[in-house]
Amino acid sequence: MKKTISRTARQNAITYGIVLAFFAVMQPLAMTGKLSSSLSGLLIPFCYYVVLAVSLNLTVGILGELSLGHAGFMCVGAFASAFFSKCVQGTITNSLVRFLLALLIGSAFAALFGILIGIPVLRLRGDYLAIVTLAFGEIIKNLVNVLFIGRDSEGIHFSMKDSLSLHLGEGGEVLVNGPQGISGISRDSTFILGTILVLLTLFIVLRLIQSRDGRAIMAIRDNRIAAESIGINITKYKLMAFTVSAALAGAGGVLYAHNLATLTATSKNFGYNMSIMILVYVVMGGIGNIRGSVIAPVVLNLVLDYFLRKFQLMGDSPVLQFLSDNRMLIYAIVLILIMVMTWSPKMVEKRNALFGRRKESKEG
Amino acid sequence: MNKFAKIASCVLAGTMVLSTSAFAADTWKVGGIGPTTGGAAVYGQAVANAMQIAADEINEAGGINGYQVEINFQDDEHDAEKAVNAYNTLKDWGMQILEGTVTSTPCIAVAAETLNDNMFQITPSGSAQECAAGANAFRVCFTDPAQGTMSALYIGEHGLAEKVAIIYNSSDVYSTGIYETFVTEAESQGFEVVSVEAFTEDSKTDFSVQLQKAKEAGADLVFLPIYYTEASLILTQAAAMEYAPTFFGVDGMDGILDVEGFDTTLAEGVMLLTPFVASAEDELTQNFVSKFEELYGGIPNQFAADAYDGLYAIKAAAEASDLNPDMSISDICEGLKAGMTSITFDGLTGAGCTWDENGEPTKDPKAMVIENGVYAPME
Amino acid sequence: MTFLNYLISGISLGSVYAIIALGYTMVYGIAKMLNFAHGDVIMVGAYTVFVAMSSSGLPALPAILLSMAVCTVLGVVIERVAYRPLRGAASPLAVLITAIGVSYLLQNLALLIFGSNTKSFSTVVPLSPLKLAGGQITISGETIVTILASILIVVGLSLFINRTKPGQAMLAVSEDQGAAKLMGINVNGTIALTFAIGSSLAAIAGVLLCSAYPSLTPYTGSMPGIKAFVAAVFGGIGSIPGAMIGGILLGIIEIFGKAYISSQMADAIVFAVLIIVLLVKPTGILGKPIREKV
Amino acid sequence: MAILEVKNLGISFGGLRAVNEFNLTIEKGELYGLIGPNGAGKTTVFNLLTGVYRPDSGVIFLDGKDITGKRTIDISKEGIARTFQNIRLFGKLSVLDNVKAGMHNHHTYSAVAGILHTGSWRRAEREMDEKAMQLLKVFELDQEAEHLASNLPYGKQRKLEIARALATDPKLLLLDEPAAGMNPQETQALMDMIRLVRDQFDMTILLIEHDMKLVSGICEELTVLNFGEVLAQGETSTVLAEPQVITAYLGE
Repeated sequence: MKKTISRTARQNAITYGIVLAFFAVMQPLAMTGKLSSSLSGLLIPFCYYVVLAVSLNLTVGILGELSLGHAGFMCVGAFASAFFSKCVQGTITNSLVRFLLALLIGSAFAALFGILIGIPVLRLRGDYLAIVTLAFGEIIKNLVNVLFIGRDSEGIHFSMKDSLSLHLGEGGEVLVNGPQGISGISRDSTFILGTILVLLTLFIVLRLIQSRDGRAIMAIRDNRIAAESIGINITKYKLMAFTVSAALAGAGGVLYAHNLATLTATSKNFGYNMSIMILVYVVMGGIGNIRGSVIAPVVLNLVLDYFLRKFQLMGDSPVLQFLSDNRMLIYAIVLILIMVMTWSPKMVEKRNALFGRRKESKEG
Repeated sequence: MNKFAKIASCVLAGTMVLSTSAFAADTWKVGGIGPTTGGAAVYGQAVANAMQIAADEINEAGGINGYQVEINFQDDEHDAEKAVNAYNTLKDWGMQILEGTVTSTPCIAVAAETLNDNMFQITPSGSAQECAAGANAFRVCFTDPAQGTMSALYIGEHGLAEKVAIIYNSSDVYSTGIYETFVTEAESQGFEVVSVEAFTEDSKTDFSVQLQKAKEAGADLVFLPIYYTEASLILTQAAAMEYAPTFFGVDGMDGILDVEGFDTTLAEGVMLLTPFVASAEDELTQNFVSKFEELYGGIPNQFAADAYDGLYAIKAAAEASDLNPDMSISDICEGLKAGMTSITFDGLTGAGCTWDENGEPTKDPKAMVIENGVYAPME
Repeated sequence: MTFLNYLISGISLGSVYAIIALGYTMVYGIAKMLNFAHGDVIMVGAYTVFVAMSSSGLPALPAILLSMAVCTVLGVVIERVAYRPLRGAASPLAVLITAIGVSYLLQNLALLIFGSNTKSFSTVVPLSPLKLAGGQITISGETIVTILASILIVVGLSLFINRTKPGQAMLAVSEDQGAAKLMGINVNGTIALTFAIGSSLAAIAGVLLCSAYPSLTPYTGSMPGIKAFVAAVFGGIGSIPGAMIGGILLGIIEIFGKAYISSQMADAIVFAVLIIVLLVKPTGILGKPIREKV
Repeated sequence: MAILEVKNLGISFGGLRAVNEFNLTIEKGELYGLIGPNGAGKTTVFNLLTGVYRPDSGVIFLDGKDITGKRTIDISKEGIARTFQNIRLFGKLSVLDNVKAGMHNHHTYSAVAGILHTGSWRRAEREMDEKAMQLLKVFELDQEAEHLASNLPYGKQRKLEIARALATDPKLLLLDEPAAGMNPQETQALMDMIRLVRDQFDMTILLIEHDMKLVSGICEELTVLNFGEVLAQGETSTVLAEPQVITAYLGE
């Protein structure tokens, strides 16, 4: 049994090590300006995509429930925290303090929504749960788009129609402006904070998995009926996993919101498209494989937003030009190819024959 | 998993190599950003194509101050994060001047970056107020508030209607912006807004409810501060329910006549305020439209015209301040800022256009009415 | 009168959702996979008809038949290349992600081939609108045809599945792929046939969608696809009459939500109703209750 | 005093009376058998006892306490553990973790303690590890402690399921056809093991079985069910000699 503990500890250390090594390479390069703009611009996105993928893996891989509304929690975290930051921009001037408070608020709101959604919804199973989470994500997005909040000397005004209905007085300011969202957010996210958030997420998720609660969650995943028979409270642990996952997604949203000057909710960034994108990271990295969820978002974003953009600059060849011009098309093909190569039973068989069957024992 | 990690490390190693790209400063490097994929692709592609046309023309005529212009257009999928990625890629390419982005939200995000870098930015069509907030940022198109106000003024002054209904896209920045200022201005005009209905990006196929409400409220004019794609559906559905008010659009309505397969008789009598008319007889427009048709097929829309003008405005400003591409990005920016506010520019989207220090253009929109399938100026 | 008009609008919109949902639910019911690319097959079907009619000048009927053929082939090819290799994969999510990849692929191929310009689709329905109550209520020809087509498809599919040998094979495959194989059923063939039929239905749905709402872009299929998926779940996914009922209900809810609550919040209303329905009836309106044997 | 006392238990599914007027008394330390032809309602009785189904009528007392109508997890806490006819393990968890999951309600610490690795976490995990390894040794599974449960051979999976049930520290252990799918040698070994469990853990066991040899070999008392009704009840040898029992079995 000592061996078990040391083995998982070693595996986890490798995961943390990958993150730290990446940070150790990138941060000095970025600080000294040796890193290309496009790559340094991707560093913070890497962080929030990893946080989102790892947190979704908790729901999909560890709890074993398909959620298509993960971006909804991200959206809640992003808007709650950005609204907070916008409000206190004048009063709290230390960006680190402001960011940490925003992080707490964003995660707390997302967790709250996780509980509110989770209680009724987690009774559903399989694809029905998936569709309800998707519906929830769309509701959040829609509501954020009709949310108008303004502030003037009389205090905070609120409307679900348009900014005119806020009836702001002289010198009033619209803080949340419907589809235009929140703009002028202080850009408090940094790669260091992002990396710390990634490590924190990994810490929480990996340790949770190895605890009594994690065992209960995975027991429910593997066999709900048996889990119940040994006295595991299904609802409680489903809700726990779902809420932690939501809170971490909210934290990812906070990082997202404070990385750009403007925050809006579109189907691209907070709709089902994003939820599906995060799911792609999870499945590609390996369902239940936390380290995979750290690596997959980085690789896929590099392909889509770095290499495919850069091809065009590498030479005048029409092939490179075509690849760059049609990056979404190429990306789609890459996605299908990777999926078929890594998941098809035939390919898995071939790979096992080639590399021996070590994969089997490494799982879990 | 190990294999994955190995591939990943190779990928990263490759990245480092790519990041060191030197560039020679014997050409102007103008970057463009806009959606060339996704639901808004039609606007981004129009801009990309028009920029290319303008650049080719400029180069043929000897470039800007004797230097050739190079264009690099990056996709932003109509998303703020992707737009910043695109911007950073362009910086690596050696971009000195940015013409972009095409849509408002990404534009606001990128504007924060260009302000930081003091990179000159001119957006062809980013119409939200904040798009040109920085001193380094200019725009070719009207702002949303300007369009809303002008439309209400025009309707009021010309007594076009007594009861007005509005159908707008509540999930779109552009549409909401125009709608709100329209309503504000309408209060001081001689007409009444009787019905305001919205639609969203996720439910923009059926407009029967919105039209039904406008009809019941007795609206004799329906204001459509939206793009032509949805407008064409609204016109079709209004015809089907035999509701025939005056439809009044803004610059986003331009392009409706060129929707392939659209029954243009449905658009008969539609009014719109637009600075660009593809069927205009002047040589500039004719030349641009015919080139666009030849190279890319289809009639260029408002966005294309704005983009074409944008590059020519850059040229005019650079020539006014006598800039060359050897200068630093920041110097180019300062020079262009000075140049932009000094020039008077004749383009596709208006003659005698000037820019103030806030980067806002001053030009007159043309009020058009569709008659016999073509635009006719209104008076 | 207004209420009736809204109801008819709801049914019109719903009938379009219904006809898309039928293909969705059939593929789900038998192959047990959420085919996220279904909406994009619809788009391909619509483009085929558009090109056939406007460029090649074909009349409507041959154009539709051509489009059905194209989509059938496309469906079978997608199944063979992207989905079949993942049958029996360690997780059913693998094929879901591939379906998303196929969806992106079809959208971007269409973007490359047809460009991003909106095409206005001219209707293929020669019927003139039905006017009732002295012209106060209008039912469009497209709605009538779409509803009739949906009913025909429901009846036809039900007959096919219950009365024919390949249909029975589908049923067997849907119950238990392993057992079906042992019974000598060609599982791969049966699923390919399912995709063929599902995709040809998608072609019809595409044509009717674009006839009723004549605006065609590479992304036309995506949102109606999601909505139809919601409709299929509403009705009880896997149930063929359920898809039809779910689709029409969804349309009515969407229109009523817009008309009587808020046009800004139409999406939120639709999805909120879906959640409530599923909480009350966790497998949809006509879905079979799942009973786990202990 | 009886560990389990069931009176007049009954349930119907859509008009069909699956179990009717079922009475049962099991004394502490007893090895009790529940037999009957397919569809007689044996597993339904288990499901009623463990709270999977709520009975329409009757009462269940465990160690003198009324547990009728309680939820499955509460019944587990009260002290009934079970195995399943079709093995239900946590396939992707290790053998050790399967057993530790069984101790879920006996060694507790908060989620925060689990994440921060506080003293209470350390203590509880160490105790769990020790106890679980002891249990695994009894079932000769200690060598496979790190294997994934789904990778075990069939016979060992059956054993693991029993070990997991015992880890909940029950007063009464329900075994649902433990010998299903086993050959005579394996069945013999299983019989020895069940006896061992009873003796070593001082356990009361109620088992469902088809295999007559196993039943007559180890059960002290029997209840025979047929069509949801008790056909016969009493000492094993007496019950098996009753003519209606023989008919029910031969008629199958």
